[in-house]
Amino acid sequence: MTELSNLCLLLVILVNFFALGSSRLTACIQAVALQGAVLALLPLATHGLSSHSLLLAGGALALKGVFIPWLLLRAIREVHIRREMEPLIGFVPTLLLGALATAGAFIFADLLPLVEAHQGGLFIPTSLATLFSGFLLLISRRKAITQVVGYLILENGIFIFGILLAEAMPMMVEAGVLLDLLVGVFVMGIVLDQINREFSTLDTEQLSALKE
Amino acid sequence: MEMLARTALHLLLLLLVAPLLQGVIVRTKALFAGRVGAPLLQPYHDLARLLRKECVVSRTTTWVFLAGPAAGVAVPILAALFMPFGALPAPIAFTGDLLLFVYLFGVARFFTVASALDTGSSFEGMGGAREVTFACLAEPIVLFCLIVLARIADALSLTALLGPHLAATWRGPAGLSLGLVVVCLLVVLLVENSRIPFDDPNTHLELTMIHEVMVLDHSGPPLAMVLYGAALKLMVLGAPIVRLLLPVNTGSWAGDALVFLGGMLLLAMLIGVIESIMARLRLVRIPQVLIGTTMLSGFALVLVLR
Amino acid sequence: MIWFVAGMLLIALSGVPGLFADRHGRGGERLACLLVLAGSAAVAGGVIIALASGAPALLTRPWTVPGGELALRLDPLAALFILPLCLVVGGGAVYGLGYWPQREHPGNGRRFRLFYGLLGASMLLVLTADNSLLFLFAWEVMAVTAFFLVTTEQERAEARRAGFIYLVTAHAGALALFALFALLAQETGSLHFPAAASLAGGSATLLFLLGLFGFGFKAGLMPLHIWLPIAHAAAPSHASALLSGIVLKTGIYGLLRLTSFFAVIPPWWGWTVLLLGVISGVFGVALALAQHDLKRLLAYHSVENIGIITIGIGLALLGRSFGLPELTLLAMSGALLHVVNHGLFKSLLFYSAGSVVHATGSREIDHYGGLLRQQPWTAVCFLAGAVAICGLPPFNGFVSEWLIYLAAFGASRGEGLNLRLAVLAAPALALIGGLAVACFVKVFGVTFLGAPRSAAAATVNHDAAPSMRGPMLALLLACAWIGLLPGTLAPLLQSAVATWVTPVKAVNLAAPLAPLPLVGATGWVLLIYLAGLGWWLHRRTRQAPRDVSTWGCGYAAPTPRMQYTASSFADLLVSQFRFGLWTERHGGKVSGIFPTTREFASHTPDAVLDRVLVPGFRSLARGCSWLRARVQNGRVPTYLLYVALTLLTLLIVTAR
Amino acid sequence: MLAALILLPLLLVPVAWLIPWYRVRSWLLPVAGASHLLLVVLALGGVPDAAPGEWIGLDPLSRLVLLVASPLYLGCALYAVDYLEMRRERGNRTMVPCLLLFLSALSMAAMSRHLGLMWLALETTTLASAPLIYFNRNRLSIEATWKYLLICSVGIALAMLGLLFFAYAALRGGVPVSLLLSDLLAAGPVLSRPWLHAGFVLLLVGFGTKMGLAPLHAWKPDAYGEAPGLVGALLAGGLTSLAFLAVLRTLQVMNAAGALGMARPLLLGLGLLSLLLAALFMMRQGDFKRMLAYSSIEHMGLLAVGVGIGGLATFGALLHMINNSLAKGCLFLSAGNIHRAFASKRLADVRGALVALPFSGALFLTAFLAVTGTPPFGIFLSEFTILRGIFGAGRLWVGLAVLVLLATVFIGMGASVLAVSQGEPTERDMAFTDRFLLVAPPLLLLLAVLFLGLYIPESLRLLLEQAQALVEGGA
Repeated sequence: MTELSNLCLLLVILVNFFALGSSRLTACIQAVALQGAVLALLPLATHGLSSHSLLLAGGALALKGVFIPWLLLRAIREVHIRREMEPLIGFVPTLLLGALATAGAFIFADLLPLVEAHQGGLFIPTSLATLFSGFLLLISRRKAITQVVGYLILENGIFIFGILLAEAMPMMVEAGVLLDLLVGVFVMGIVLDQINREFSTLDTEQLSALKE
Repeated sequence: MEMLARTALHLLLLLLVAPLLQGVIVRTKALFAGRVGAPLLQPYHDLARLLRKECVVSRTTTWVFLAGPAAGVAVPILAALFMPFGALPAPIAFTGDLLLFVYLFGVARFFTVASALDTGSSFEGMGGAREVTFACLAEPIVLFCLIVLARIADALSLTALLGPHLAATWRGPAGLSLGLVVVCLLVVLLVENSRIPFDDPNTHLELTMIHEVMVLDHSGPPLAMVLYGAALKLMVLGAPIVRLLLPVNTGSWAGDALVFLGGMLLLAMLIGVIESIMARLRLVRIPQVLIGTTMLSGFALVLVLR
Repeated sequence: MIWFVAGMLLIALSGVPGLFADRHGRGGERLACLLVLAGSAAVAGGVIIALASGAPALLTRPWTVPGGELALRLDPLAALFILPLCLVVGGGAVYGLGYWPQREHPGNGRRFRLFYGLLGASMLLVLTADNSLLFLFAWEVMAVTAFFLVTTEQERAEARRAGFIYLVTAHAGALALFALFALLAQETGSLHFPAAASLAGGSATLLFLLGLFGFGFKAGLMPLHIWLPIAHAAAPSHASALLSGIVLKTGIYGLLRLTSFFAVIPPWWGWTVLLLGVISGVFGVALALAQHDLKRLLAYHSVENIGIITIGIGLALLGRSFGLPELTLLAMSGALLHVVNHGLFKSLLFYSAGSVVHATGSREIDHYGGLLRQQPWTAVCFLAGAVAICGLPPFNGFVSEWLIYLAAFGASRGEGLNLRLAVLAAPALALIGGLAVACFVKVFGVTFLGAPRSAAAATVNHDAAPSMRGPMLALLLACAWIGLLPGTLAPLLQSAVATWVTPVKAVNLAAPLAPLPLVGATGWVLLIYLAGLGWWLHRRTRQAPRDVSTWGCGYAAPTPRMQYTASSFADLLVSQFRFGLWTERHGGKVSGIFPTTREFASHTPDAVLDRVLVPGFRSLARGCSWLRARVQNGRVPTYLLYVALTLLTLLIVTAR
Repeated sequence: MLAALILLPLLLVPVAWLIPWYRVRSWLLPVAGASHLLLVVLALGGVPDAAPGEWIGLDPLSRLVLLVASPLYLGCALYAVDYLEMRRERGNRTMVPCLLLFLSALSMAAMSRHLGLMWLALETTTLASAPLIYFNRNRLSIEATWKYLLICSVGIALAMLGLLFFAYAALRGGVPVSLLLSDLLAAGPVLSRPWLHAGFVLLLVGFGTKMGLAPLHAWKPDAYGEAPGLVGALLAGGLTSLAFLAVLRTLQVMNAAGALGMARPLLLGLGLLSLLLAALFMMRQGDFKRMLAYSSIEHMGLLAVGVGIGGLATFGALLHMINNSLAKGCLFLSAGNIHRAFASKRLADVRGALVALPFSGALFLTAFLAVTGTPPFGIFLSEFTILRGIFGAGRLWVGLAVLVLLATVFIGMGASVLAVSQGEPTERDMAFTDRFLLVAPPLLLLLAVLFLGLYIPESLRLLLEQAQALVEGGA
């Protein structure tokens, strides 16, 4: 089964790069939706068809693949923003940094000893790489929407790691992940709405009045 | 009984001889100027007349105005009790009396300047300012000299400081610093008694005066006390110099008294000579001279400390 | 001890009932004054009982805070600080009735009295605490209450600035003491004060330096004196008296307590203290000479006197490190006596200065003149205080300086040049004394003598109120008592020094202090002389014509404005110290044959505070604002970058 | 009874939502707070320490936190009544339910013996407090909310990953995976080090963000500056204590694994950094509520330093947590009053609070003195104890550095506070005056700090010692 999961994971990493590189918001969001869908495959790929992993997959698909992307798309449709104008760091540098981060993730992952079952899996490096990519997106973009996307990717990274422990800690972790994701992004959605109402834009540049 | 006799003699010497010194100084200067000059006893006549005269008091003044002359006379008389006259020991001597001696003159200065300020005259204020300034700078010199003497005598009372050991000291290694001390004390004497080159007692331009300008408003008996106080001060402050220069102990007290008197007269003449041959310093120079003298006394101290 | 504690509580609570009294009534302040008086009396009684018993009085109760213990210790050393405190605190309360009456200050009178009482009590606690925590506790309470006294008139910007700077310096010093006592606790294993001469080696040097910093701030040792002039100037006069007379001394007390703990004293401690003392003394008085704000001037004289005290302490420390008990004894008793004396005559001066300020409504000396006619009582009290602070006989200042002089001379007899050189303290003292005379002649003359220089001074119509006069006279008597009967204090001094360092028990103070009665006697004689001569002169000049004006040296129309002012009087002397004072002069250049009107102003800001610290802190603050604007730039991405960087750094640190 | 602590406020949430009467809804808060405090007092006495395997239970640490948080909450709740009365235009239909939810989550976070559960509760507190920060409904408040939400969510996500790392450490160690505290502590020695260390770092960063340690503090000045005074008080007094508790929990695990030696330097470093940053940033701070935020950062730094040193310093830090929460409560509430009265929080516009608002101004000034460690207030004791711990541990330079920074903090903070409180008052909103319920709660909190400065009950001392033993016992 490892091959399948590794395939998915590679896909995930590719999606990270796409998100880092693309300037079109819609594309970004769709990419994240794709990533969510892929993640939904993972539990099945690793733990086979158990009720528990099915539920996990379903939850992931519903939330990461469908609901939240829909929420975000709706948001950008309201404020008519298509693309991420002048990011804080250019796209190419971002990509380079992303590559560095991924490499770093792989190196770091080698320092961490694994249990036999997970030997040869790409779970740890991928989750870390995804985490870092999310961070990178958060740091390098101006638009609030993009930052939410970054947050989503970051969460995906954690979710990937959670899958490893899924059967070791039944229900606990994933409940945490899903709930956190749900509430977090849901509330952010609300706030985005408010921001939109106040500023009629989702550019966080507007959101830098509070400074020294 | 014997104690009382000594004290009486001490005070009599002081009270009677002091004005004479002024006479001697004036006479010496007159001789240098090729004049006959006033009789030696002229100061006594002046005092007597002033005491008889009426006086005028400015309306701005208060009782402080009179406190100045009073302190000016009271302090030297009191201070004299700690100061040996030549080989004659002081009536009162105890460890640390030298500080009392120094600070008593501080009291005198305080009240003299206060009474000058009491008149509210800008000139007298100016005089007071100069007086305290130069006194401040002279104070450390005195202390340095006293420390040198105390270190040599290994005692802390004036009588012991100026004891019979001085004759030997002149010949000893400490002789050099003793010489420096004499010079410094002489400078202090001239400053404290406002003589040339630091001040001119009988100039006529108020702007150049120091001590005289402070007593402009005093007249009659108060003025008499001021003059008398000045004379007493000269004698009391001159005594140590005489003792340092003539450290001889004839056995009898009469002999000692005569030696001392002779010394005082010589000192008076010396002052007269200095006043005749030297020009008056510019006011701004005076602090520099005093600081230089302080260095000198400090050097003397270093010589004996090592 | 019970009396002491009771009195302390009375003083502490003296201001509380007044809070519920009427804003304009007199009941509150009267009651507060009564309580303070009763408290001071009880405290003094308790101290005297404790002294009579011979052994130090102890009181120990558990206190459940970590390391805490309610341990009080009342020994002669503390007593020597407490007795003047009682006098000044009690006197100040009475003085306040006339100087700061509730009906004239409905806004802040009650607050003032509340903190006044608290300050007095906290100082008593500081002086008797036997446990580091309790000491720090009382110390900080003292600092804060004093702050509220300084900012009594917090609507005035000057008072606010003074209060802020005082609070900051007090807190900085206190933090140094935190470190000091924490380290001390580490040395001894408990927060209880160690016994005298029980500490050896360890971090002694660090402890000493911390103590010098922390206590030096409170004592106003140059260059840590920055808070002192402005605070004294801003506070109401009886608060200034308390600050300058007593609060500063707690710093000295702390230094003494600390040094008493150590078994061995390296010579460089003594030298450091001595040097600081000389610097404070000379520059304190020089700065004072350059001032023309009456209370600021007096404040700088506090720096000077702290310097004199510190010189004594330095000599005593040297005596200890070189094993000369007699030197130690003389120097330390001189220092301690000067602590008492300064407490007395400085309060006297502040009280009389307060009476002048109260009458003229100005602190500018150059606005005064001829006040002696309207304020004879104040003038006499000020004169006595001035003579005392100049260290002139027949008042108390001379006695303590005399002891320190003797100690300095004694140092010259010691073997080894590094001790003998200490004799140079004597000329320094002489210089300080001379400058002090100059300064106080200036103040007394310009304030009380001559002709009024301003309308305010000309229209003064009242002397100090009886309630202000009483405390002034009491202090005057105390000064005269110590000056004329100094021998009476010898035993107390001896035992106080013995509590500081044990070996001097062997030497007895009698031999070195034997001349004290003679000194007193000389004072008597001097007084009699002056009285006699003065009386005679008075009789001779009674019928002298008094309607003439001062001889103007031929100038036809002299005006009061032509009199020498404080500034011009001091100018010649101040110019000698220009290297250290940097007096600022504006205008004053006249040119041409018929010069037009010219303005001239000169003032001497504080060398340390206004020249170094304020600009330094201003630029530091500017730098901080710049940095803050960069770091806290309002962009979420940047903030998240910080998070990411932290994460990476920590991961790398741990992975390594 | 413990369940009641969580459920009672939770049940009141819908009630508060549904009932139509404004004032009654406001009064729900004190009711909840009072009953909560009552239950806490009963629980402290009655309920024994939690047995292994329980998900909800008490131990000395949680007792301490409850002891702090509950009175603080009651104070804020009382304050809220009059505050909401004055801000009727804002309405309280979101405020009150959120505050109730906050209380419930707070109790859960304090009592949960399961790291996952605790994490969940902390997340809930974040979400519940977001609308509170947004109370004023203007651009600035929405911006503050956004920053708070985003940064804290990232932090909490990292904490989640850290928990997973801990779990994996257990998996790797070959023991049944569980995030139950008791299990983790039992499994301590066998936990796999690399995972443990990495997990600790993640948790430290995560909870540190919530705690507001520099440089993870960035959301603090904005959130505290824009939130109403009582929310600021709850965040600075309650939420930070919870975050600190979370850090202590992870320390417990590290201690059980014998890895304190690795954990402490990190805490010490972050703590000193926070002190430094607070000290520098308080200099000439033109906005007194943001200044309070920096002061909170400073005190979090002190806590971290104390724990980072260990021993007596940890004891001091735990005591400091109590004092700090209470003092901060008073400070924020009185600052809120001044802010309302002058309708500004810029130093340029606010002068003479002592005259304008005699009570609030005096409280503000006194609370400043208290929070900067002036006797007779408790913070003096705790700071001095921490310092004794530092010097006792032979960390001379750390101690001196802390002292210098504290002095700098005092200068910066003092300048602002004195400028606000002293002088002739500037023109202000006369409608606002000291009301009883706006002044009494901060006063009570201040009195509590004063009490802790004069007397520490034997039971409290024991509790603190047990808590300290819990964090680093046997290590």
